[in-house]
Amino acid sequence: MSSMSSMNEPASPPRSRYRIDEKARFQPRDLLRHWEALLAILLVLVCAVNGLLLPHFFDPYNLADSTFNFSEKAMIALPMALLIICREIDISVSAIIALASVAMGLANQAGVPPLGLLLVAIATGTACGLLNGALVTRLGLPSIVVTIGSMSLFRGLASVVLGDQAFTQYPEVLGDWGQGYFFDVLPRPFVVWLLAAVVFAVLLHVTRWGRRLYAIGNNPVAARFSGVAVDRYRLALFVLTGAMAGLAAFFLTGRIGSTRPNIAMGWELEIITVVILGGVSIAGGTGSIGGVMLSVLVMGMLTYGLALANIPGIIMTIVVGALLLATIAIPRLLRGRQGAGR
Amino acid sequence: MALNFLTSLRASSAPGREAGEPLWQRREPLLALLTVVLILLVGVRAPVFLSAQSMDNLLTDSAITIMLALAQMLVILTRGIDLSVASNLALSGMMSALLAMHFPALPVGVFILMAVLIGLMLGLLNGWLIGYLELPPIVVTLGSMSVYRGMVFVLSGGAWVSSRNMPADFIAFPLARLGGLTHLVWLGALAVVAIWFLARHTRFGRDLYAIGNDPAAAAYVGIASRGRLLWTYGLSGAMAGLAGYLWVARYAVAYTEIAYGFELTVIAACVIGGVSIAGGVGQVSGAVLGALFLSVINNALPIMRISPFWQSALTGLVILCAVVLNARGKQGRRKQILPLHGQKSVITGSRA
Amino acid sequence: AEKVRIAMVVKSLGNGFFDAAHEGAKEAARELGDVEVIYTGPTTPTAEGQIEIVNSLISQKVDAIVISANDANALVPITKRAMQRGVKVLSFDSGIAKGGRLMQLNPSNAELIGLKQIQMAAEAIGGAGDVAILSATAQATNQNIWIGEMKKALARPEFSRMKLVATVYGDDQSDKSYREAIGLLRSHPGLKAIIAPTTVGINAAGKAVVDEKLVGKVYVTGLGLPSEMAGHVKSGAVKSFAIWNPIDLGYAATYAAYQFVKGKAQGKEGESIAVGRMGSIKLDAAGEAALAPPFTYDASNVDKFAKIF
Amino acid sequence: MSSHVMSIPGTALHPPQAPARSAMRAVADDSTAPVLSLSGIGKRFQGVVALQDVGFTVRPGEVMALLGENGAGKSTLVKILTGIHQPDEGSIHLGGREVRFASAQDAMRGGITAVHQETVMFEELSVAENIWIGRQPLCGTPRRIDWRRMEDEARALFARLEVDLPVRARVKDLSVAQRHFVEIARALSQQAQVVIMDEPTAALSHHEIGELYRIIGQLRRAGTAVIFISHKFDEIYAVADRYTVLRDGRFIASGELADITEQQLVALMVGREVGQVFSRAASNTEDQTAPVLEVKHLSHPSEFDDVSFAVRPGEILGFYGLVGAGRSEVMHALFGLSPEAQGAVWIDGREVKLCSPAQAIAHGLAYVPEDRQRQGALLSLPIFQNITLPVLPGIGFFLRRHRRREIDIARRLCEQLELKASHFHQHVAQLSGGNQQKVVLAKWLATQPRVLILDEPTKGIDIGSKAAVHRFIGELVAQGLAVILVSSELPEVMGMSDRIVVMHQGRVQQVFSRAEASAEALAAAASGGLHADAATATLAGEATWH
Ligand SMILES: Nc1ncnc2c1ncn2[C@@H]1O[C@H](COP(=O)(O)OP(=O)(O)OP(=O)(O)O)[C@@H](O)[C@H]1O
Ligand SMILES: Nc1ncnc2c1ncn2[C@@H]1O[C@H](COP(=O)(O)OP(=O)(O)OP(=O)(O)O)[C@@H](O)[C@H]1O
Ligand SMILES: [Mg+2]
Ligand SMILES: [Mg+2]
Repeated sequence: MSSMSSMNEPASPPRSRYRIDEKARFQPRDLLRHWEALLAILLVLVCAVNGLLLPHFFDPYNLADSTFNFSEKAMIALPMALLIICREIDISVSAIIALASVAMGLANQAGVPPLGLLLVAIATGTACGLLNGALVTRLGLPSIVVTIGSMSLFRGLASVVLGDQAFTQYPEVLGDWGQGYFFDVLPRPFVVWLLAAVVFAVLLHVTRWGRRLYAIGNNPVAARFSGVAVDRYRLALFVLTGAMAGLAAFFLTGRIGSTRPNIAMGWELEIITVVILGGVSIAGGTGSIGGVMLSVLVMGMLTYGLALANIPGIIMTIVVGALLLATIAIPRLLRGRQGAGR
Repeated sequence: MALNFLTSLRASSAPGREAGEPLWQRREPLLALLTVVLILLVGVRAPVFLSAQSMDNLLTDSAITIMLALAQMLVILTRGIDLSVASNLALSGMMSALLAMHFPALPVGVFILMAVLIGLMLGLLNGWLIGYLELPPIVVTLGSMSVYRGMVFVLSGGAWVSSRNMPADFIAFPLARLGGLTHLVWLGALAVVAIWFLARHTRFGRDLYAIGNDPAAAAYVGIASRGRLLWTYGLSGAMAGLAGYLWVARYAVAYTEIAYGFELTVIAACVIGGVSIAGGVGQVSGAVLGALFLSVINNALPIMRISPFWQSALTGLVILCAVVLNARGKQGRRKQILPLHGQKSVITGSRA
Repeated sequence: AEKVRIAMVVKSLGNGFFDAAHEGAKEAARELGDVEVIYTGPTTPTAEGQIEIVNSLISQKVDAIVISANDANALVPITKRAMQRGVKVLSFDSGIAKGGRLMQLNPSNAELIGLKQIQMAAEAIGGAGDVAILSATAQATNQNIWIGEMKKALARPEFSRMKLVATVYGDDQSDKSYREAIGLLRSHPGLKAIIAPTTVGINAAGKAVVDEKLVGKVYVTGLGLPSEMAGHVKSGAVKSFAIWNPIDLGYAATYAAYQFVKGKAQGKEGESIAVGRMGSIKLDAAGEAALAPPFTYDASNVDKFAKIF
Repeated sequence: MSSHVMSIPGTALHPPQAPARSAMRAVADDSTAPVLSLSGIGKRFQGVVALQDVGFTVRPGEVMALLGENGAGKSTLVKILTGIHQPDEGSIHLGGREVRFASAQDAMRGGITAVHQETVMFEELSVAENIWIGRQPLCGTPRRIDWRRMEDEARALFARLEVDLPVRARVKDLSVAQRHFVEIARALSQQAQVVIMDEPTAALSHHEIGELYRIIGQLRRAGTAVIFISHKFDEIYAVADRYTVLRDGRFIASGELADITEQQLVALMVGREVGQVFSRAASNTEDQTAPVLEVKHLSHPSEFDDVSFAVRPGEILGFYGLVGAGRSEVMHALFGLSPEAQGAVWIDGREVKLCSPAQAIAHGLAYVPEDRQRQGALLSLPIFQNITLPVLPGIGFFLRRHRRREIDIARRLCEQLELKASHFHQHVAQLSGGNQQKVVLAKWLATQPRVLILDEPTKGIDIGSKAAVHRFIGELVAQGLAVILVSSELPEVMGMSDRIVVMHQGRVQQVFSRAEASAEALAAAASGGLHADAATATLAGEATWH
């Protein structure tokens, strides 16, 4: 065998032969690589074009009013972003809204006060999320499969309770929350969403919980080997998503003042679309709350502008679908195909 | 000389192509059994469900779901998903209906061919984005789903094409009978055989399994994944196109919202049939049974006089149960290091 | 002068009935001269979609909204706000609950519609036998009202030999409606008629009856547009069906909205509002007015009307 | 047939005897025209230069060893030769003609095939299909796959390799070593002119490597050129004729192995002199020291049975066995990763429950897993985030405020391990295989464990770094750390361990002290027999208990 070490052992830890910088050297064009930057530009563009073409667009009251159209969806987009970052997905969110709203209606009939209704909605959402999460984590089922099933189940339960009836007669206060303002200018659901977004952003980008979410999305096995309680995080995210859907149900029910089993039909795909446009990769591990917020605003302003121009909703779906395809395809086309391979 | 590292190998040379677990532990026979039991249970409550006419109708009704589930299976095998099938169906169905409305004299074959071609084009667009631009399938098809659905509206101007506007033979074809069975059933059977052959006996099909198992490894062994993906989505599109014609003709009406949300039914059929969303695992028999299973439920619920308000909840419950059962079957199959109880260790030893 | 802008919000775009109503609205606008009609509606028939649209109409500061609601209650909060901002809100066809609109223009009297459908069914089956209802979604407001009226009508002595055996929902999807229709035919062998107060439903039921070779044994009737039903009348599955004139409905609703904008109508009980060529309509205690009884179509006249709507 | 193959695995000391080499060298004398020649090959990845002006030639029937440190560019070169990457510059000549490979298929058709560093396997497909995937034999009209012929040919291949594998088994049921042979069979099935093997021995145990040598011998006799990449010099000298050294993506030297010593080779690779591996003196802890970790009667329903052992502070406990002996499974159970496992774990004389990795970490355990890609690295996270992942609780809740500390932790460890990277925000995926392994190692050292479990820690690490890793482990042990070293490399286990546990089929076969351990004894125990020399016949951990 070969001889022993011919190097003299240094007393202090050896300096490496390689220097490792803390960060890549900053280059201004890196800024443009950020999805958020592109979204911000898009937002400005959308607003500018709308403002130029539509006389009523920049009316502050109108802008404030327009937020009611997307605030509830935006609330769910936040936890959905976390789920997708973790390589999971929840298709049942809109069905959870329906079930939570039905629970509110039942509670309302039983004379529960408004604050109680909020708690009932959130509790129902949490329970639904718990079921999803338990099926996904305990049985190791793919979340898309589980939530396709539970979507049917939740909405079905709502329809079992309600049949062809509707819950109405909600207290006045709910309406204030659903479509009222703070200080007569700030739409309440929007403000609540902003606050929630700040909390989520801190959670995801600043805390160690958030770091672990990225780790799980990146490589769940390695994360588990590194001491991250992967399943507990997954479960928590499903529960959180359910709870946020419950919260959204509270605002939506307040806004429309009634409950029917087909409430919020088809929202799940809009929410997922917004999250993906926000730069959250469906493959997990990347994305930011800032991106999701910007994408919510882009979509909100875009659809609002189209609605002001009285363009039929179905054309809007073409625009949104094409936007989704364009935003993911164009960067890839510009970069060329040289990034292919492994 | 044999190596003695074979000790951990348990699965060996079972008869049949897919060596492995015995028949009764496999998913497909279990699902077949479950479907039969379900049919019998429904029959107990509503004997009319077991009548020949009703069975015939069940088969006819499941044909479209089966065809789409098969194509979707191929897509899911590659770790993909095609959410745009229902929109594609609506668009190609509407276009063939519009064609039939404006040129009623053309033979039916032309309309069918047009529907298939239109579906193929739409599918190839997905395939190009997914295969050549390497974009995530769920995002691409989510986008194209909206675009295609919107196009139906734009092309038709939002108007219906109703039975009055369609030539008689256009409407008659799907339910016309050949040897006692409807054309729909024959087409479904043809699709089963064709996709079975494709998936089992062609390089194309086997490549899809390989891509789904490990896309990077597929590139390493020289599988042209891009082309394969392009044509897989193309096939899914063409199938949706065919289904589009059949749908429009069968129900004798075309409007913007036909088959709204049907993609989830198709995917659920695959999932119930044991096609793994993670790719690389799935059998034609599974997809067919999954689709049949859903069709049985959908057809049985109205006949059983169950309150319409319970239908969605029951469907959801059944899907969840099927999925949970599937998962339980999968657990417990891990590698085994210890010699199994009562079996002598299998050290093959070295040959001198 | 500034044009009066009246927005017509329908349940969903791509519905032949509302397209015809739009024609009526345009006719009214031409007649009035200084009216601009904005025709709009959501992609799918949901209340949330309509709420978004009303929201944007408020932003555009339109003068009046005439709306056919997907949900009688869900739209109340937003239309209330619209009225606070000075927009006149009227509902037509499918109404908004009182308080959410100034008036509701019923195409016809709900009671009449219910009765009419039962009468058509009775006529087709000779006055005796099992009937079933195939509706749209369980949430559709006016369908539910009509179903209620049909049940009341069936309680009348002259229909005592008819029995309602089931009410099912096809969700306005052709495949589900078809399957439900087949289910009805299977599980109720004695079924004589299917009443479908929705176009998709009556279409699917007609097709199911033809496919099951039950033409002449089971009759389909209900509400539908001539252009969409002509084929089924020809096949014999549908003997007669009814619908009011959507053009007149759109015309009257637009005309009434104009009167509200010009201050010539307030929406008080008993008030009479002039609606051009349709004469005048009278509001009842609930702020509702009805146009005319539904018109019946059968083999003799369907082809003529199929060209119109 | 091939009677020269050693008949009892593991009886020979490493390196296993290669089949008579001199006889074969005649095939590849200098006069033969090269089958493959490269010139001026360059490749860049987003600004990182992976290869620059690389050129060398390979002749038919010769085995060329491609050497270089981690990240030198070996695997990149392989990927260029097999059409997975396209070179930015330079040319490849195959059999005298210039070729350009647009895809892996092109390269295969051209006659180049490779066993890649990453396993290329389709778990759900059968063994036969894994070999023939994309090239299945066809028959009949319509053209369809000829399953029978495919399976027959696969059987024939395995017969030629003298390996016994059921061709219908699904690959997911195979062990790591078996998978490697499937890959080798795939490479051979293509009748290639050039076969490249990128660290093919990394997952093979001692005597399986012998099998591999025999296969390389067969290829050589058939006039196939083999490019052999390995970090183990014993293997290189046993199997290769010539060498080519890369350093930092550049061509450094090429020549006959017979003309160069190991020391000189290392110097070429590293650009300086390095220390040798396996240089640890036995620990000086007396047997009286209380063990820090005791494992008693650890069992698992299907993986292992009644495993007991103990480690003292300052001691290295080696685990040897054939691949698939269940060592990794034991470590998984110990680390709280398999809930089905039963048994008792004592730390510092107190029984503890280890139900999750987090608990294990909290009790001072650390586990460096063997499968870097799946279990170790988080490939698209930055380096520093990989390293601090298990120690986040110690850093703080709001991480943004503690970025400095995170970087400091990462920097300290990376410098000690000589990580080659450009900055800490770089994604781990951009590092070479060996450097990825270092990041994983750093991650676990960051937890400052008291018991460090290393599962094949130097798999794929180059010689210089291996020395660094071993020296580093030695230092840690000297400071009182207890180490469990699972390794399939006999020299590594023997050189580093104070005691060695040998496992066989999920059971502890025998425990050796450093003095007792000989290569023969270990190998014999690993394949299920008790060696006469270790006649104390201490069974299953009994000896471990004082
Ligand atoms: N896809 C890639 N993107 C960016 N850089 C890459 C990529 N692949 C390789 N590199 C870089 O190219 C260089 C050479 O890597 P390569 O994998 O060829 O090394 P190697 O010699 O095989 O090392 P090892 O012995 O550790 O396997 C490394 O610096 C690596 O960081
Ligand atoms: N049949 C198999 N299916 C899937 N993975 C396997 C299989 N056999 C082995 N492996 C993988 O190989 C690893 C090693 O196998 P195992 O734990 O059985 O043996 P070991 O004694 O740890 O072997 P070694 O450490 O030498 O690789 C396992 O952790 C597992 O990831
Ligand atoms: Mg390498
Ligand atoms: Mg191991």
